[in-house]
Amino acid sequence: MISTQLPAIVLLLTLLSAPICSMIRNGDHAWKLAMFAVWLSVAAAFALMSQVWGGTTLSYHMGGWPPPWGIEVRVDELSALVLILITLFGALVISALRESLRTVMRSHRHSLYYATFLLCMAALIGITITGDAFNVFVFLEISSLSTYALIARGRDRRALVAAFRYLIMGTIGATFILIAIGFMYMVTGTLNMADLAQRLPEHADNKVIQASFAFFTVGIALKVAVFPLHYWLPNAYTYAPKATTAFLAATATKVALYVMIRFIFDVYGVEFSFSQMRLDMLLIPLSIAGILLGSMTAIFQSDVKRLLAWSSVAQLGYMVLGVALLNTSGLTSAVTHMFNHAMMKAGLFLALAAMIYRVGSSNLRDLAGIGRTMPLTTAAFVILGAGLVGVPLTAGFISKWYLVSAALDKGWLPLAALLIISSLMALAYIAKIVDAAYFQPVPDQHQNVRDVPVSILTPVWVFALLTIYFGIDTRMTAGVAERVAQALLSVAS
Amino acid sequence: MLVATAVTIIRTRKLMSAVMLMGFYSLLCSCIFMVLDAVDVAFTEAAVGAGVSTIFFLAAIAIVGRTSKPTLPGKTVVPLIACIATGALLFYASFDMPYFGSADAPVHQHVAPRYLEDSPQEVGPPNVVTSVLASYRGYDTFGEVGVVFTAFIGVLLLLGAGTRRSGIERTAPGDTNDESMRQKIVLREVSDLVIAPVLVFALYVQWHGDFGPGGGFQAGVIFASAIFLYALIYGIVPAQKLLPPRKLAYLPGVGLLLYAGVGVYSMLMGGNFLDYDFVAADPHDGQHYGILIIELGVGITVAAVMINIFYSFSERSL
Amino acid sequence: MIEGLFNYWVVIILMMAGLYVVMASRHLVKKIIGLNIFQTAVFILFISLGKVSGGTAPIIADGFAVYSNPLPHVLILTAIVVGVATTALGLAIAVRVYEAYDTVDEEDIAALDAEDQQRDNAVSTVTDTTS
Amino acid sequence: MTMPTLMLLTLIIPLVGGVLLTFQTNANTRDIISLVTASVLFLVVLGIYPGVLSGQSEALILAEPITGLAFSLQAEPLGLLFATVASGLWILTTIYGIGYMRGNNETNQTRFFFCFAISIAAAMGIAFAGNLITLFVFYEMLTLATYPLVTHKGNEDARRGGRVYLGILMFTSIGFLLFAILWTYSLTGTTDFTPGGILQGNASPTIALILLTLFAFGTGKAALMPFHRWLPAAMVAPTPVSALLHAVAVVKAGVFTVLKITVYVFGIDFIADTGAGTIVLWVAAFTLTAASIVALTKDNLKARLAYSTVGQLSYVVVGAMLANAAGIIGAAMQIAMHAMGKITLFFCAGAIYVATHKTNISQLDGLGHKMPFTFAAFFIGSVSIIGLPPMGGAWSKWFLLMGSADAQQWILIGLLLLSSLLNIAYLLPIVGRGFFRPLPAQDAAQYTAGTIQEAPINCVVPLCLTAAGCVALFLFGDAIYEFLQPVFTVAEPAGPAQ
Repeated sequence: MISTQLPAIVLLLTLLSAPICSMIRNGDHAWKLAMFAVWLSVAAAFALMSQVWGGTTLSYHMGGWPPPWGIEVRVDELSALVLILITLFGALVISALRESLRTVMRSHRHSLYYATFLLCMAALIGITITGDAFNVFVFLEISSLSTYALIARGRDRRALVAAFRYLIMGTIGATFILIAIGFMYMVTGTLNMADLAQRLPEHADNKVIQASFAFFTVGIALKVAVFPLHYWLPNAYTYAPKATTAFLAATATKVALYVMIRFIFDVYGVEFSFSQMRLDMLLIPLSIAGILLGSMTAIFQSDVKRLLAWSSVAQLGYMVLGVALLNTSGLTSAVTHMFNHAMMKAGLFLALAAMIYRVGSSNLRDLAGIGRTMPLTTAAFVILGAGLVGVPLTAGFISKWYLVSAALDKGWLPLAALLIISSLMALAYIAKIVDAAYFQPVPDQHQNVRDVPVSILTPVWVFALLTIYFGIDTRMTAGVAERVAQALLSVAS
Repeated sequence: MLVATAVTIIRTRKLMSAVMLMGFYSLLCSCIFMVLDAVDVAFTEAAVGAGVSTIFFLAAIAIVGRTSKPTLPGKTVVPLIACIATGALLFYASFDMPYFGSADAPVHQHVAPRYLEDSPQEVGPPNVVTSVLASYRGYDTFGEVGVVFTAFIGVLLLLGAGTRRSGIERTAPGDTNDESMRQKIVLREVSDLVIAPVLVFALYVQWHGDFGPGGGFQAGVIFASAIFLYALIYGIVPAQKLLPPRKLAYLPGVGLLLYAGVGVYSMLMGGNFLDYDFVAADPHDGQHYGILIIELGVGITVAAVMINIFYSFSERSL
Repeated sequence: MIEGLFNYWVVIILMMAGLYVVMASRHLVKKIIGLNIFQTAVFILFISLGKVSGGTAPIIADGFAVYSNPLPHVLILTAIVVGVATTALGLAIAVRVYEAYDTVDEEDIAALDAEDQQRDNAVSTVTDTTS
Repeated sequence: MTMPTLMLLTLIIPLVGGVLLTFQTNANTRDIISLVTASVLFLVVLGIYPGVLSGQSEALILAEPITGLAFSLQAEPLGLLFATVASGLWILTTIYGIGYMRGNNETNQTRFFFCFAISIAAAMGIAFAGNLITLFVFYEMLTLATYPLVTHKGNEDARRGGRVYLGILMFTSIGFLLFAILWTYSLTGTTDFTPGGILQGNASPTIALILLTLFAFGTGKAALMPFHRWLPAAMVAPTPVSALLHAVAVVKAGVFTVLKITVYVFGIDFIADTGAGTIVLWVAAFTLTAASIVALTKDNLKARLAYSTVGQLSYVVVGAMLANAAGIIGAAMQIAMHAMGKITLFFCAGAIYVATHKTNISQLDGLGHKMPFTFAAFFIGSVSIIGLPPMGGAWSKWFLLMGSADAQQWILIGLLLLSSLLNIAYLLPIVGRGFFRPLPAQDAAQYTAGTIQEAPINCVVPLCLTAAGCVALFLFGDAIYEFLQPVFTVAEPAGPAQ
C-alpha cells in the first residue's frame, strides 16, 4: 500500500511535520523531528526513483478524482531526480542546521525556523510532483513565502531589503505565471498539464496562447534568475542566513528551472516553444550574457558569499543555455547540471557557513590562511570548488562536458570556446579563494580558529564526496538526464 | 470607477488615503464579482480586501509613517516601459480571447460541465464552488491553507509572536485616533452590539458553505474581523486576554493538521490522499463529513493566522 | 467586439496601473498596495472567464439551468488567500525594514546600503595594509 | 600478475607510499619509505615490459561516467618508455633529494616528499593513460601536485614563480588542451588512443591543423614559445624539484603528451598527408633556436639550464611533427636521453649549491678541482645534451636529423645543427670555467681551509650514476630502437585502411 501512496507520502512527510515543528517549543526536539521527517522523505524519494527507473510514469489522483477534474500528481524520472535533489540536499543542510543556528538565534525561534524550512521543502516537492498547472502556482507561493521569510532572517539589515525586493520580484513573477495559466485555461478549459499538452497544439496560432507563453517565460525567468532578471539573487544569497543560502542555492532556482523545462517541453511543446516562438533566440544570448557577467563579477568580489552568489548566476546560465541549445546533449547537460550544481553549491555554501561559524565573516581577508586553521573544512571546499570549475572526476565535469559537446554538436565552435573561457573564469575565482586559504598568513585574531564540530563537518564532507561520486558514477544523473532529454525532445520529432 | 480609484491610489502620496481607497477598491471589486456570479469570491474579496488587508495595511502604516516621497523623475521610465510592454502584450492577446460571457468559450466546454452536472451526486453540496474547492481540487485548497500557514510562520519568525507584555495599557495600532476613539462611548456600545452577531454570522458562514456562498475561509476571515474590531475599540490587551496569543499560536497548525488528518485518514482507509469517499462507510456521507471537517480546519487556520498576524503587528507599533 | 472585450481592457488598464505602482513607487508599503491592485486585476480576469451570459451563481437549485463556471471561482478564492498571505508577509518585512533603517523609502535605503558597503570595504583596505 | 593489475599498481604504489610518509614523524623511516616505494615502483614498471613486448594491449577501465568516455589505462611502448624513465630517475632523485634537503635543512620535508610521490603517481597515470581524458586528468593532477613543490620555499619569490607556473599551465591546459579534447570527442565520439589515430576520416585538413596546434600549445608542459615562461619561473624551487620538473616528470609529461597525441590520436600518416603539423613544427623550430640563444645570455646556472630545457623539448616536438618513423623514434629517444642528461646537470647544479651556495656561472671559476666528480659528471651530461657520441644524446639527435632529411626539411636540418652549436656554446664553457680558470683570490683561502669540498655522498652518487647512464644509453640505443619499432608495425595496418 505504501508504495502506491508514495507520491503523497513524500510530500506529506515534510508538510505535516512543519506545523508540528512549529508547535514544539524546544528547538532541539523540533530539529529531531525535522531530521526524522526529511530523511524519511529522502528514502521516499529514492523509492520513487526506483519505481520510475527506466522511464515509467506514476500518476496519483488526489482526492480520488481522475484528471482533468481532480488534481493529478505525476512522477517520472525527471521529477524523481529533482525530488532526490530537494530531499537529499535539504536533509544534509538540515543536519548541519542545529549546530549552525546555535550561535545566531534564540532557542525558541529555532522551531519556527525549522518549520519554515520544512514548508519550503514541502512546497518545492509539491511543485515537482504536481501535474496540475494551477497547483504549481499554489506551491510556488508557499515556497516563495517561506523563502522570503528565511532570507529576511539574515543578520545584516540588508537581508531585509533583499528579501523585500525578492518578494516584489517573486510575486510579480508568480502573478505573471498565474496570468499565463489563466490564458491557457481560457483557451483550453483545462488545468491539467498532460491535458493541456494535448489541447494546446491546435491553438498554437492563438494570440492568447502566445501571450501566455510570453508571460510564463518572463515569470519563470524571474524565478530562475535568468539574466537580466537575476537582479534579486546576489543580494538575497549574500545576506540570507548562511545555512539557508546553502539550501536556497541548491533548490529554489533549480526547481524553478524544472518548472521551466516542464512547461516549455511538456506543456507548450517543443514545436511551439522553439519553432514558433523562437525561445532559443531569446534564451541563448541571455544565458551567455549571464554566464559571462556572472563569472566576471564573481572574480572581482572580495566577499566569498557574494562571489558564490554571482557564480550561481553564471551557472544558472549554463543550465538555461543547455535547455536552449535544444539537442540531447544540451538538455542532458541542463538536467545533470541542475543536480550537480545544486549539490556543489549547497556544499560550498555549507562549507562557507562552517567557516563563518568560526571566523564570523565571509570576507576573503578573514578567510586568509583558513586552510591551516580549518584544514578539513577547507579541503572539502576545495573539492567542491574543483567541481564548480569542472575538473575531471568531479560531477561538474560531467555536466560541462555535455554542454560543450552540445555546442560542438551544433557546430558552434565560438560558443564552445566561450564555455571553456568561462570555465577558466570559474577557475580564477575559485583559485582566488584557494590562494587566500592556503597561501596567505592567518590574521592574528583568527589564530585560535579550529575545525567545526562533526555535525557540520559531516554534511559538508558528504557533499564533497558526492561530488566525486557523481563525477564517476553517472547512472543516476547523466543517465537519467539523457533518457529524460530524449523523451522530452522526441515529443516534437 | 475602478480605474479612477486605482489612478487616485497611484497619485496620492498620503498612504492613509491610499489604504482607504484600497479598501474601497476592494469593495468595488467584490461588487463586480457579484455581478459576474462569483458570489463566493465576492464574499471573500469583501472580507479580505476591504477588511483584513486594510487592517494589516493600517497596522503597518501606523509603524512606518504615512507619507511617501514622489518618485524621482528619471526613475519612472523603466517601469513605464515595462508596464506599457505588458499592457501591449495583453492587449494583443485580448483580440483572440473569447468574448465576455459567451457560453461557448472553451472554459465552459471541457472540465467545468462535469462539476456542474455531476457534483450534486458525486460530492453532495449544492454549492458547486464548495464541491470543487473542497473535493475535486481539495489538494489545491490544502496548499492554500499551507500558504496561509507559511505566511503565519513567516510573520512570526520576523516579528515575533506578539507575546511581549508590559504594564502599560496597549492601544490599538491601526487606529491612530485612539484617544478620541475611546471617548466615543456610543461607538463602544454599538460595537458591542455588532461583534456578537458577527461572530455568530461567522459560525453560520462556516457551516452554511455547503448550500450558500461561504465556507471555512470566509468564516475564518469574518471571525478574525470581529476580533480586530474588538481590539480596535477596547485595545489590544483585552483582546489578547480574550484570546491569548500563546495559545492561539497553536491553532494554525491544528487547523492544517486537521485538514491533512482527513487526507491521511482516507489514505489509511485505502483511498488516495483526500479521497473523502473513504472517510465514512457510505461515499456520500464520507464526502459530506470530509468537507465539513476540512472546512473547519480551513476556518481555524485562517482565523487564527489572521489574528496572530494582527497581534504581531500590534506589538511592533509601540 | 468592443462590448465583448471591454471587460478585458479594463483589466489590462488596472494591471498596468498596479504594475506601475509596484515598480515606480519608492515607498515599500505603496509597492505592496500596487501589488494588490495588480493581483486583483488578475482576479477579475479569471472571474470574467467564468461568466456565462444569463447564467447564475453556481449553486445548484431548482429553476436555474445555466450556471457560471465554478472553476475560476475556486482558483481565485485560492489566489485571494495567497494574495493576502503575501501582503501580510510583505508588510512584516517592511516593518522590519523600517525598524532597521528608520525609513521605508527605497532611495533612502539605497543610500544607507551604499554606506554599509563602503564601511565593509573600508575595513578591508585597512587590514590589507597592515597584513 | 596481469598487465592491468600492474598498471594499477604503478598508480597505487606511489600514492600509498605518499600517504604512509605523512604518518611518519621520524625522518629516517620516512626516507626509507620513500626509497622503498621508488624501488618497488621501478620494479613494477619493469614487470610490465614482458607483456608489452609480447604485444598484449589489455586495457583497464577504471570508470566510465559518460559513454565513450572512460577513465582507462593501457600500456604501449611509448608510455612504458616514459614510465621507465620517470620511475627509474625517481629512485635517484629520492636519494639525491634526501641528501639535498638535509644538507640545506629545508622545512616541511614531509609535505615535500608527499607531493613528490603524488607527482610520480600522476606521471605514471600520464604514461599509461588509455585515452585523452584520462591523460588530461593526470596531467592536471601533476600540475597541482607540483605546485606546492615549486612554492616550497614559501617566500614571495617562490609564490610569484608558483603563480606563473600554475597560471600558464592551467590556462593552456583548460583553454586549449581540454577544448581540443572536447572537439576531438565531438568529431569522433571517442578519445581512446588508437594505433593509427582516430581523427583520420573525421577531420578535414584545416580542422586537423587547428586541432594539432591547439593540442601542442595546450600542452603547456611542452614549453613551446610563447608558453615557456613557467619553466624559468619555476626555477625558484629546490633543485630536486627542478630535476623532477625538467627530467623526471613534468616537461617530459608535456612532450610525451604531444608525442602520444601525434601517434595515437592523429596518426603519423594523417599528419604527413595533411600537413597538419606545419605550424607547430616551425614554432618548435623557432623555440629551439631562440631558447638556445636566450640560454647563452643567462649567468644564473639554473636559469641557463632552464632555457636549455625549453630548447631541448622542442626537439621532441619537432620529431613528433615530422611525422615519420625516424622523427618519432628520435623524439621518443630524446625524451629518455634528455632526461638522463638534464638530470645530471641539475644534480650537479644542486651539488654545487649545497657545497658552496653559489648559483651563478661566473662564480664557478676553479671549482672543478675541488669538486672533480661533480664537474666530470657535468661534462658528460653536457656532451649528451649536445648530442655527441659516445653519449646517449647522440642517438636521438641522429634520428631527428634523419627524420628531417626524410621529410626533406633542409632548413630544419640547418636549424638543428645551429642549435647544437649553440648548445656547445652555452654548456661547455661552464665546465671550462671549473677546470681551467683559477680560483678567485678572495675565495682561495676559504677553499684551502677545506671547508669547501664535494657535496654530501647522497648527492654525488646519484649524479655519477646518471652520468654513467648517459654513456649506457649510448650503448643501448639499439635496444631502445628495437623496442619502439612496434609503435609503427602496429600503426601500419591501420594506416592503409584509408
